[in-house]
Amino acid sequence: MGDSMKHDFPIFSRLINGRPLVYLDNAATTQKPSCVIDAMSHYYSSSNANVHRAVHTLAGEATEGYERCRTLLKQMFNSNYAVITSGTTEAINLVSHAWGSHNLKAGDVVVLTEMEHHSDIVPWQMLAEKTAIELRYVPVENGELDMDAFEVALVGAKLVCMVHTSNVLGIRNPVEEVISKSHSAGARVLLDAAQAVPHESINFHELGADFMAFSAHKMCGPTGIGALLVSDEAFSEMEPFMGGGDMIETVTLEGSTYQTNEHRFEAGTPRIAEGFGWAAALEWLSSVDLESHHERLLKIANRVADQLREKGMTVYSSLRPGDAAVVSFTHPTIHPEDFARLLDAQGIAVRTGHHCAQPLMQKLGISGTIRASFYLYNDDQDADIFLSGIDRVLEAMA
Amino acid sequence: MGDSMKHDFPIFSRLINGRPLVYLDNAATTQKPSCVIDAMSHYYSSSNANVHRAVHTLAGEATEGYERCRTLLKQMFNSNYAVITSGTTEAINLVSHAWGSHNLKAGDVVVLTEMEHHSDIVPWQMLAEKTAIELRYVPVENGELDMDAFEVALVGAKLVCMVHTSNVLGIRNPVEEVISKSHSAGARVLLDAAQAVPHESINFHELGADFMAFSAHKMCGPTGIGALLVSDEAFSEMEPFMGGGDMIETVTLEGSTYQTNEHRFEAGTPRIAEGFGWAAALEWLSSVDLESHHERLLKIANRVADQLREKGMTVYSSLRPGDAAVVSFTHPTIHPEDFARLLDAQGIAVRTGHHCAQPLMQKLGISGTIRASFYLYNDDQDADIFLSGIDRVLEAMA
Amino acid sequence: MSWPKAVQDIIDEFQDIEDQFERLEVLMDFSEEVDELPVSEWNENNLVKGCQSIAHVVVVVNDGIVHMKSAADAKMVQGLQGILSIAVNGSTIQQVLDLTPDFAEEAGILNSLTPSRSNGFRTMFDMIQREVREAI
Amino acid sequence: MSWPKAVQDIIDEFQDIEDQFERLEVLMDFSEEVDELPVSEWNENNLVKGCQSIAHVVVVVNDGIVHMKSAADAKMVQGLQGILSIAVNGSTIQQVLDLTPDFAEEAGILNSLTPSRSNGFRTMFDMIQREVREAI
Ligand SMILES: Cc1ncc(COP(=O)(O)O)c(C=O)c1O
Ligand SMILES: Cc1ncc(COP(=O)(O)O)c(C=O)c1O
Repeated sequence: MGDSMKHDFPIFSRLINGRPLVYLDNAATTQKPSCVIDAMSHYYSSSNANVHRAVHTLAGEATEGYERCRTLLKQMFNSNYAVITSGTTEAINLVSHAWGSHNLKAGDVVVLTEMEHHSDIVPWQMLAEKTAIELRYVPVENGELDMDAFEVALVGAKLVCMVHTSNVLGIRNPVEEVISKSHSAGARVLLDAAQAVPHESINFHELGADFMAFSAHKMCGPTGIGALLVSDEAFSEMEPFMGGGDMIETVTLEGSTYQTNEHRFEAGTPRIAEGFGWAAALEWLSSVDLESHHERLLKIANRVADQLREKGMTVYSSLRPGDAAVVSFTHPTIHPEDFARLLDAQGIAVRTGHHCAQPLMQKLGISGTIRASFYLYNDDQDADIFLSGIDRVLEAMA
Repeated sequence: MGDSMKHDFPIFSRLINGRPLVYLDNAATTQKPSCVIDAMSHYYSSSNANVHRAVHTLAGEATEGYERCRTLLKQMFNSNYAVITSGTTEAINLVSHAWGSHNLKAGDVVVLTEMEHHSDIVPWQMLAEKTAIELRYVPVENGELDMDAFEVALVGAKLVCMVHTSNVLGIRNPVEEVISKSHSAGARVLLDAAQAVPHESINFHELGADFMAFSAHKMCGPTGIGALLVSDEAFSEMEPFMGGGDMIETVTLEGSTYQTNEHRFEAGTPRIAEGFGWAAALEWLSSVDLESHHERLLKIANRVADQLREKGMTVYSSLRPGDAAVVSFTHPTIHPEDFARLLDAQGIAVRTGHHCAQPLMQKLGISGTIRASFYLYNDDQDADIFLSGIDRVLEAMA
Repeated sequence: MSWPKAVQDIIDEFQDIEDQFERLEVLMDFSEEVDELPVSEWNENNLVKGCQSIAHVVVVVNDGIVHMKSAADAKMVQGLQGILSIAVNGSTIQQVLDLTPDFAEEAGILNSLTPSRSNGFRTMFDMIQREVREAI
Repeated sequence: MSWPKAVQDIIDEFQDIEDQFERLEVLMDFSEEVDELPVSEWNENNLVKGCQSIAHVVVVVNDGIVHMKSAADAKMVQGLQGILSIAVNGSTIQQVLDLTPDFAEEAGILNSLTPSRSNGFRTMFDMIQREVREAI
């Protein structure tokens, strides 16, 4: 299954240190199918122009292709609003400025968790410095959110920001419960769905979150583009963030008025080629049965985790149904970077470090992990190569 | 000269309404040579990975290629700092947040001009709303900055923001004089160089500006990426803008510390493929004699402007030495959009409208212009086709 | 869908044109069909909203027969108004309500326009139907 | 540039290796050459800054002869320290000052490391030369 899919991804014809690439760094970024690469080349080779207010043919094609990306996002995720950003990080910063600055005041509470990615911590710390909001972190116990503590933290909160699926542990948080409790408590909910969207189909409107941020590059799309989905109510509470071309209605020396749709939050020439590429990725993903791949990959990840434990590793991922196929582990004595480098020498790409989640690392009492993360094109053979790669490392270091 | 160069740009094999493309919308965005398109495809096909903290081969290659773009920027423009942004607009917003918010207080004066692009107006209007700074606009008289008025406006100013070369008129402002007078008056200077950098070689350090913003897509590079060059002194006065991955040093629940180099201002996964593409564009541009092309294009633009005047058009560009080859004009009775659409029917791409400079339009007393802007690959034949295209429009509308 | 003859004639006329420039010329020729709304009657109510050009449309129903007056600053928008005039002038209320803006699509007129203008066409069409409906 | 024999031997040893895994194994083997700096002597002064691993380096000059002690939490960094130990231990001050870190480049060691580690190598090299210079 995975193997035939690899033919769609030109990078898998690449040799790394003489070996076929086994790419297990998918939580950092995914590989791109030919259709995505070609969509961008084709745009640059035949329709390149600046968008909007288009009076010539190329500009019309560019506008249509770019806006098609937005239309696909709205359709696939069932959202009335899809603001296009440069990625998850900018999307969360957009919320903190466009919504947070205008709806939160000194003393207001924002609930975060200990397993947030830095991109969902630092913007709130910055806002807290400016406006003296209070940040409360829901603790992680045994690799899971402490939901009792969440309910305590929720009291009086205006906003809950939570990673839907952890990039370190692969754990999927009980977002449905979080959203309904938060809404009952009168708090809006922002989901960091950077790792979720690649792995499960999400109906944003049904799920009921107010904001959902994700990046194209983690779902077979290009770098430099991502989105923020926004509920109708939350959208009406947002004020412009960055100013410039394309987001205005009128500009005079005395002041300006702004667009009322998503363009209000998209200043400057947009990510046009990236929009073409992402549209192609979204269509490609629609043709894939995410759910069955997800089950397959989770099975592989569980097998890998079991074997790693047998080989003496500590595995931090619990890999329960719904979790993403992310295996984070450490070896009692081998330095993660040595480990990863010896895997790389065998053509196997994994990541090491804090994975932009230092607070979680502090909670786990470690400085970092080795992380093997699986995606659609990975298969059992990749897992086998990875496991024998591990054996070779263990032998070499014995 | 221009014609042979067109072979490097695949889009010129495209037919528009059955005619070879004559692309004169370069001030909006330029076309891309094959080497740029290929650099990005090649990245996605063989080195795609997330950057920084790289422990595997692909991540190493991705990091090196992306950072090479920064190195090239620093070398080509002679700057110690090159912050990578999504474009000119984000670069200017970065200054308004990272420098403006921390160095300007109520009553402080920022000098702008009536010929600024919206991207260099709206961020300052937004900051003025938040912190009650005073904005002063230097008037435009006869298509030129009123330098006497500039000196008056400068009194007590903390920051001067000016378009280096106008996207509507092509006029190059006397930036050297502006910088030296501003510095004498104790004001920092931000140059919007979106239109300047494509047309002339700039030595940022020698020029002496504090900030300089520009976009890759206007200089044969990809969409979604741009830069802010910063002087050493100004850099030391900037505080982080957006928060997230890659810009931090340490994150704890209590607070975070930030990187000290440009990464401090680059939150989240950067524009990796775009960095590869822009690096290729910068190298390609280095192989071109900008100055002699510039003279050639200005000559063409002057010939076009003269002919347009003869044909009854009002031309707003003065096209003096140093100006960019941008010809903005109107016809006494034909609606600009009708005009442009009839040119498009002949394969000729121009832009109409306010060109994101509504205050300048108000000053000129018009709602918009038709703009033909020339770039490296344009040649005399393009001008001839454009001029006979104009004749055909005039006949049809007679 | 089968169209009223006047509309079908317009479709036929455009469908034969290969060259885009000619198509735009023919479109502009239709501006002659406009019964011009004098500037003195332009107001916020009859302004076509969201159109980048200035355009005004007024519909009068007399004895159940529809008649439209209009004006625009751009010749191509006047052409669109001329086409609409042919399509609705002299028709009954029901005939106008039975129309859809798809005929312009079928004729290939909208493709040759900018998005803001093809939106403008739809907006004018909707204005006409709304006013006719109100006249019932 | 011609290198001292001990350094040339290292270059030769690495240059023959085709396989990246083997190269890393050989690098780690050099960790045995390290004269270990006991944890009790680790301090801010002898910490290698900017290295993502924990690494410490101390240089002692006795009768004009250089000797280095070091420690690191990662085996490959220990290997780099072992190589540096071979390059400097028993050398004169002048011999150490004449060295450049390019020999590691020439051996192809740095290419096989992550950027932060090859930076770490250069940092350690610079620390050694600085301390030796101070000992003059
Ligand atoms: C003078 C000037 N400033 C700023 C901009 C904005 O650049 P971007 O849209 O790439 O952010 C442009 C281009 O549209 C421009 O011409
Ligand atoms: C859970 C999570 N949140 C946020 C991010 C940040 O995404 P980006 O770097 O694309 O902005 C990532 C990826 O690094 C992530 O895994």
